[in-house]
Amino acid sequence: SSPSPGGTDAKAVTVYAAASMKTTFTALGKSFESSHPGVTVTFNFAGSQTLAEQITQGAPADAFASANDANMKTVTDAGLASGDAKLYATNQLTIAVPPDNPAKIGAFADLAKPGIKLVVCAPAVPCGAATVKVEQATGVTLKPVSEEQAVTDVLSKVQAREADAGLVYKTDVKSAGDTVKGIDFPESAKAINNNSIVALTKGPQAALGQQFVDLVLSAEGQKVLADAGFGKPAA
Amino acid sequence: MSTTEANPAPASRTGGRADYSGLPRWLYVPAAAGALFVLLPLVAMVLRMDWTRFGELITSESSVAALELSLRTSVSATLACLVLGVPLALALARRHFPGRDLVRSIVLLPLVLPPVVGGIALLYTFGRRGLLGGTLDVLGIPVAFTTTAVVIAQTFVALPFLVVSLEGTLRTVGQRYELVAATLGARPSTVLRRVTLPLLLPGLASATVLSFARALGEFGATVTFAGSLQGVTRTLPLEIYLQRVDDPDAAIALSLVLVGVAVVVMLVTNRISQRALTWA
Amino acid sequence: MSTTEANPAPASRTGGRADYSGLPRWLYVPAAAGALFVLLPLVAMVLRMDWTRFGELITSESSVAALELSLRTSVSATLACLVLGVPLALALARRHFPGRDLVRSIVLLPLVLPPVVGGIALLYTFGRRGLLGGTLDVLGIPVAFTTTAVVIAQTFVALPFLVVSLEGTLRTVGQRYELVAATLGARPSTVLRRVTLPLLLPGLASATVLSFARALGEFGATVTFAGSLQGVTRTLPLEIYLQRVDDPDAAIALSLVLVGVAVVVMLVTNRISQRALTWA
Amino acid sequence: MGLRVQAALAGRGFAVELDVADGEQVAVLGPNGSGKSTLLGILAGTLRPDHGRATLDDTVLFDLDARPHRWRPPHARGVALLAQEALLFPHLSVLDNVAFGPRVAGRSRSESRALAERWLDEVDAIEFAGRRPGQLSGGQAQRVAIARALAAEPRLLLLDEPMAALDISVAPLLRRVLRRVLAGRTTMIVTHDLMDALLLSERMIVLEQGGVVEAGPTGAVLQHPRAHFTAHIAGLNLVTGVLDHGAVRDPSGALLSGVRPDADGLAEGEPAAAAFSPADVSIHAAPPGGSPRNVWDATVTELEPRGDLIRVRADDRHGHVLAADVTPQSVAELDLYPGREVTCAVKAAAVTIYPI
Amino acid sequence: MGLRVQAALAGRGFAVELDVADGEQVAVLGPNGSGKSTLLGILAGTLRPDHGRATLDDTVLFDLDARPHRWRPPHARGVALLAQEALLFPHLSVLDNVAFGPRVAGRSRSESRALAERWLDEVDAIEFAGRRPGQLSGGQAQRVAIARALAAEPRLLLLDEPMAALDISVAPLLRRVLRRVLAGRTTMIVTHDLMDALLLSERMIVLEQGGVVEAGPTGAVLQHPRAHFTAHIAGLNLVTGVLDHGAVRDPSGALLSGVRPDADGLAEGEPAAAAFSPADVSIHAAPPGGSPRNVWDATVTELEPRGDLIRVRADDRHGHVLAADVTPQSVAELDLYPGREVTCAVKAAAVTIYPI
Ligand SMILES: Nc1ncnc2c1ncn2[C@@H]1O[C@H](COP(=O)(O)OP(=O)(O)OP(=O)(O)O)[C@@H](O)[C@H]1O
Ligand SMILES: Nc1ncnc2c1ncn2[C@@H]1O[C@H](COP(=O)(O)OP(=O)(O)OP(=O)(O)O)[C@@H](O)[C@H]1O
Ligand SMILES: [Mg+2]
Ligand SMILES: [Mg+2]
Repeated sequence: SSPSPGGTDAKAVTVYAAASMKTTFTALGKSFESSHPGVTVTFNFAGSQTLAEQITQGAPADAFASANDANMKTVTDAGLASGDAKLYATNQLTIAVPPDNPAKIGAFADLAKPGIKLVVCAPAVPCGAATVKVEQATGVTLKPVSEEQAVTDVLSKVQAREADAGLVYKTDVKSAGDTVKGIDFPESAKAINNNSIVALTKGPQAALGQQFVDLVLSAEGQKVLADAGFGKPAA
Repeated sequence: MSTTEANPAPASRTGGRADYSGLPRWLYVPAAAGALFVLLPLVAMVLRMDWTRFGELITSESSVAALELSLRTSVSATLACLVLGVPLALALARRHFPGRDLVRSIVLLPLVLPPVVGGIALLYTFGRRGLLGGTLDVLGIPVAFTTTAVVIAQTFVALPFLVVSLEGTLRTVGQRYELVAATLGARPSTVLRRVTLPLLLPGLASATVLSFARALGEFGATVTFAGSLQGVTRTLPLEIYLQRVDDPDAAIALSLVLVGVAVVVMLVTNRISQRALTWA
Repeated sequence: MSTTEANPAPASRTGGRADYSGLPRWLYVPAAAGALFVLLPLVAMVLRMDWTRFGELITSESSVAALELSLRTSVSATLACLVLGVPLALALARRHFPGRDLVRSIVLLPLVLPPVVGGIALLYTFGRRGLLGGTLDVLGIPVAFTTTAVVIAQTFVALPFLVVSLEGTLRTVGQRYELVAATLGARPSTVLRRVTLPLLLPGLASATVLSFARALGEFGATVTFAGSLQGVTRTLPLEIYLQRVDDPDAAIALSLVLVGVAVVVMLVTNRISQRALTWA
Repeated sequence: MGLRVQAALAGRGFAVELDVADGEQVAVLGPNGSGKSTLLGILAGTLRPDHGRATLDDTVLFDLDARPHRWRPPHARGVALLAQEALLFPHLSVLDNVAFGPRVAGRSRSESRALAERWLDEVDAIEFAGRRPGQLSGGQAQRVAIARALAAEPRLLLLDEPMAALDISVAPLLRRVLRRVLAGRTTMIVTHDLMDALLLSERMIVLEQGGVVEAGPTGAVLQHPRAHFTAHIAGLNLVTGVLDHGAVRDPSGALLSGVRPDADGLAEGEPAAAAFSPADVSIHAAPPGGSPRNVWDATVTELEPRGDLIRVRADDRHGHVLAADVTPQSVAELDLYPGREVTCAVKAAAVTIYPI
Repeated sequence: MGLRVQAALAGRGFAVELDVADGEQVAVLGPNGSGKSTLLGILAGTLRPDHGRATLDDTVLFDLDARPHRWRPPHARGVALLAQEALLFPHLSVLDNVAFGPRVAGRSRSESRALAERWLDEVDAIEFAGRRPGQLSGGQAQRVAIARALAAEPRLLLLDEPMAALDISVAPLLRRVLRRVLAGRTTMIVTHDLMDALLLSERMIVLEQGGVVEAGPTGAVLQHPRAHFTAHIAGLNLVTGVLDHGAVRDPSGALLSGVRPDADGLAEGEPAAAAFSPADVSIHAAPPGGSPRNVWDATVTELEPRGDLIRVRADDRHGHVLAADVTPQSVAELDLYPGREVTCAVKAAAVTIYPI
């Protein structure tokens, strides 16, 4: 079996990216392939935590896009990154409700109303950490019925109408199409989530990895991200 | 004058076979490789563990809550498996009905279904908008996000284990003793209670352990169907998954606890079922 | 003059028992409940499916790649399970060695270990920094994050299924035919090939299906240990997990494909093992 | 009262009608596959005939000719079936095995155990009360199984070859026990063994190919068998044909002289049977001189041990197979082996002729 | 040449030493648990004795007295073991079962099948060649198992009660087959049956409690048994004691008159045995007048069928158990039942006295 995933003679670049980047990075990957003939881009989409763990265990990745700072720090601290990580997108929490909004949620404070089935992320995972920050900033104490392991678990519970509301990222709502409705709330600005990316030194195609990072940071990349609902990182 | 009687005690007719194993020697190479293949990852985990923190890690509030919840739900799920699975195995082993093979295949499906998909399917069934959700809601039995949901998810994935191994045992035991009991005047329920179930005991013990183990380790269906809230739905595997983010050591410590519980349960059952086997 | 011979054909000695099932009628209630409990979620999934899009969904490039990868890896893992598990089951069933109960318990552990933890343990073992990682690296065999890793993860979780069900069958079959073959001059390897394995066939078939099914459905250990790269490590369950949020329909469609593959394999094997059983 | 059955099961070519009086022991004999176990299965309720009707005392066991059908399940029939294997419940002690019947009939635990002890005592097995069935020898287990069946107080006891699986050395003991405990109990005993029929039954039924071919008091049936199977069981050679000048002429034309101990009204040309014991047949290397009136040339086909004697089977030219019992010494002296040509003889005084 | 064994297995109280000449058939008899199967297991290599040595022709099967031990595994011994159950491989056709031995010995498929056909023909089973073992009756399967064992061309063939599981009706056929195919083959046959010993073996060995108690030409051993077990098998009553005025006086003081057909040099006071057949014992309700010299009062303990006769066992006051064979008619006439007091008699002319 070939050590470089994706093909035998053609060059392949492997990007480890947070699951939330699935749509945008897949699109950027297509574009990268057309501008680099003979190169294929392979993505490993998973939770940032899993990815960081895999990279520090020696996974053959050329670039790493993390959905939070902590996991990026794990990788850079391990001396696996070429240079500093670059912020390339931010993300903000929003309230996801079923399209007909059965619990009539209008604002963040409504989430604390009794009888509302609210699901959030567990504090241990990035979206959960952001949720805690918002709670602290607003002084609203949420009583979730579940603290999910991943933001996708929150979203899928709202999609299944099992929960009346969930706290997820804006981009999640956007990519979920019309299966859920997003209700933005101003307090979400208190907990901006930073997405950073870096090329890795130990990867088999480190140079191509850097080029992919560049693509993400380029105007084209930023447009795709903005279209998906990501925010621009503060300079 | 006397004629010697042949000894009436029916001795073993073919003698011992203690001195013949019949296995070619090269066979032990893959056998040992197989055992090592499973053992090494466990050893690796033990080696990675920071034992000085072990006690502290496994006694944290969230860990204890998760362990306690896991034991409680796994026992309940195992009971549910027994209540549903023993009759199912009996029907599959003892009745010939059309479509029996299909029913058996369907009962085995949770084995192949990725647990997350199983969780989705359970949501579609017992969730608020699910097939039965309306009915359950009207009856005032909320399922999603409750401990009940955890038990349902665990039962769903563990049931096939019980049914499969029990059906095999039932076919081996056969029906002769049940017939005898009936002609002695025992009605079917009595036969079940006083003959079938006692005779099934050794097989039942190991089948129960298999399903308990599977319930104890269940993750995907639980997280999808039941959610994850400390003390309510966050079982040990879910806690391990979460801890892994902050504190990999804690995750490993808890995994070792899980492994320990499982090993103890298996060894005890082994003992029990071997004792019971002496009268088989 | 003639004296009638008693008919020498050894007829069945106790006659048929077709007309006695011995199951109390109330038993069918929990049995049906058990079957429904497993069946309903599958029905719910089928009902939720948007069948107009089914063909399109399961033929998308990523779906096809995932299905193809899943079949390839599951078959490889099943072969690995056979190579390691059959000798292991033979050794456990036929040799008495100290610590046999412990070995058996350890081999069963992947059943109870949440797959994600299993994945971590595998990383600790076969990862580049793992117990064997260095050795493997020097040998130029990268394991983690390759298709090999998927096979390893699947083998790890599927092996216990094979060993457990095979050991039971071996004990049932017994050793008598092997002894006969030996006195007819067959050396141990020949006995294994020409007597033990053929006699084991029905049990082997169902044990193989169990482990194939488990490998096919494997998710947690794969995602942790092997990653999720399209065409390389992203098996069908991983693809389903990824699709689940963006396109729930696609996830369900793929799950149904998985279920379909499993049902077909099980029905076919049932047929095979029942045919083989006619000579048991 | 007693048992009255009439049942047919087409799938096994079985159609039988018979009665058993209250308290009577009936032996059921017949070749393999003749339907003996089928009959017992139908009575016990483990097998369902196509049609027919059976009553035990005033209870209807089944009535498939009635509309709607009546079918009493096995546990409600009061019929206990004891098969060749003892099948003691392995998870219960011997005492609890025997107490099983009384317990499921609703008696208290202590009452059931007292009853069980009484029955164990009855079959000389009280000393095993505390053992597990696995710790008993075959004969002991079979005695306990009898006690268990009797403790259930069946109104009809069915024994299917209760002695077949036993070592020859324990059979006599079990036979003694059965003789004692069966007295006065309605019982059907399937057996291949003349001895069981003689010692344990008052009447005897012979089945062949799913039907009753002979029935009557055991002694009478054995003395004057009508069917070849019965003659075989009784250890007799049998020739059936018609009376011809005081001898029996069989379809091949062979003539057998004999005596008619009963001064019966048998007339020339009427159906008659001639029976004689293999012990009365002598074998000679050359035709014997002297008294024997019945002499055949035949070829030895088989030698088979019968107790301490050897049963020689010889085939004459007319397709008759003749059985003769000789000592091992004679076998050696005459150098008997399959294929040897010999002359067989039986005195007319040893042949009994009777009407059939 | 031939087989020479000397082996001990303390765990089973087994210690035996014996020889079998090349091409000789030896019958091994003995009560249950006397070590017959143990002996065969040790020879086949499925059981390992504590010490001892065995050679077959010029091959050492094992030598546990040598340093280092020598132990030839079962498959390399050229010893085939045929047990009570046929144990045909269920996944192979009858033909392939028989071809198994030649195949594993390295012969080609076609050669093996040709051999198998020859052997199937030899045992009259060629017509079953294409069947599966499950489609055979017990007797047919046992014949195929014999063909399979012989096709492996064993230098030593061990048969462990080859007829025990068979219907009485097929045993003679199988015995005929065995007699034919065993001729000239080194064979040990474990049996409980006098008939097998008589017809199939030249020599006979009797084991009791793990040791050889009797060995010699079959006829001689049966005529003048030394052990009670042998007498029992031979169907004889045996009294052992010392010669006292031409009669045998046993330890209880009872005196038995008889004849000494061999003009042996047996002197007064020397160990002697008196043997007589149960057929020569007559039973009377009252002491008979006339010739019989040996008369005992005894109590009937058991009735047991022996072929068409009934063996009556009776216990005299000195703890002797006497066997007598009588007809069912006599049983009825004398009203024999366990517990009945009777008088037994045997003519001195029927009692043989010989030295032991
Ligand atoms: N389960 C069955 N299905 C169909 N036919 C059967 C079945 N069992 C027995 N038979 C047939 O029914 C007939 C009667 O069988 P049954 O067992 O009653 O004979 P039996 O007299 O008890 O014989 P045996 O002396 O061998 O015990 C036989 O022809 C037999 O082949
Ligand atoms: N597996 C065993 N372990 C220990 N002792 C055994 C075993 N099998 C048999 N024995 C004992 O060894 C002795 C000899 O047994 P063996 O089976 O050789 O007797 P046998 O002469 O073949 O008897 P049978 O006529 O019942 O077949 C007996 O005392 C028996 O109890
Ligand atoms: Mg029968
Ligand atoms: Mg034996």
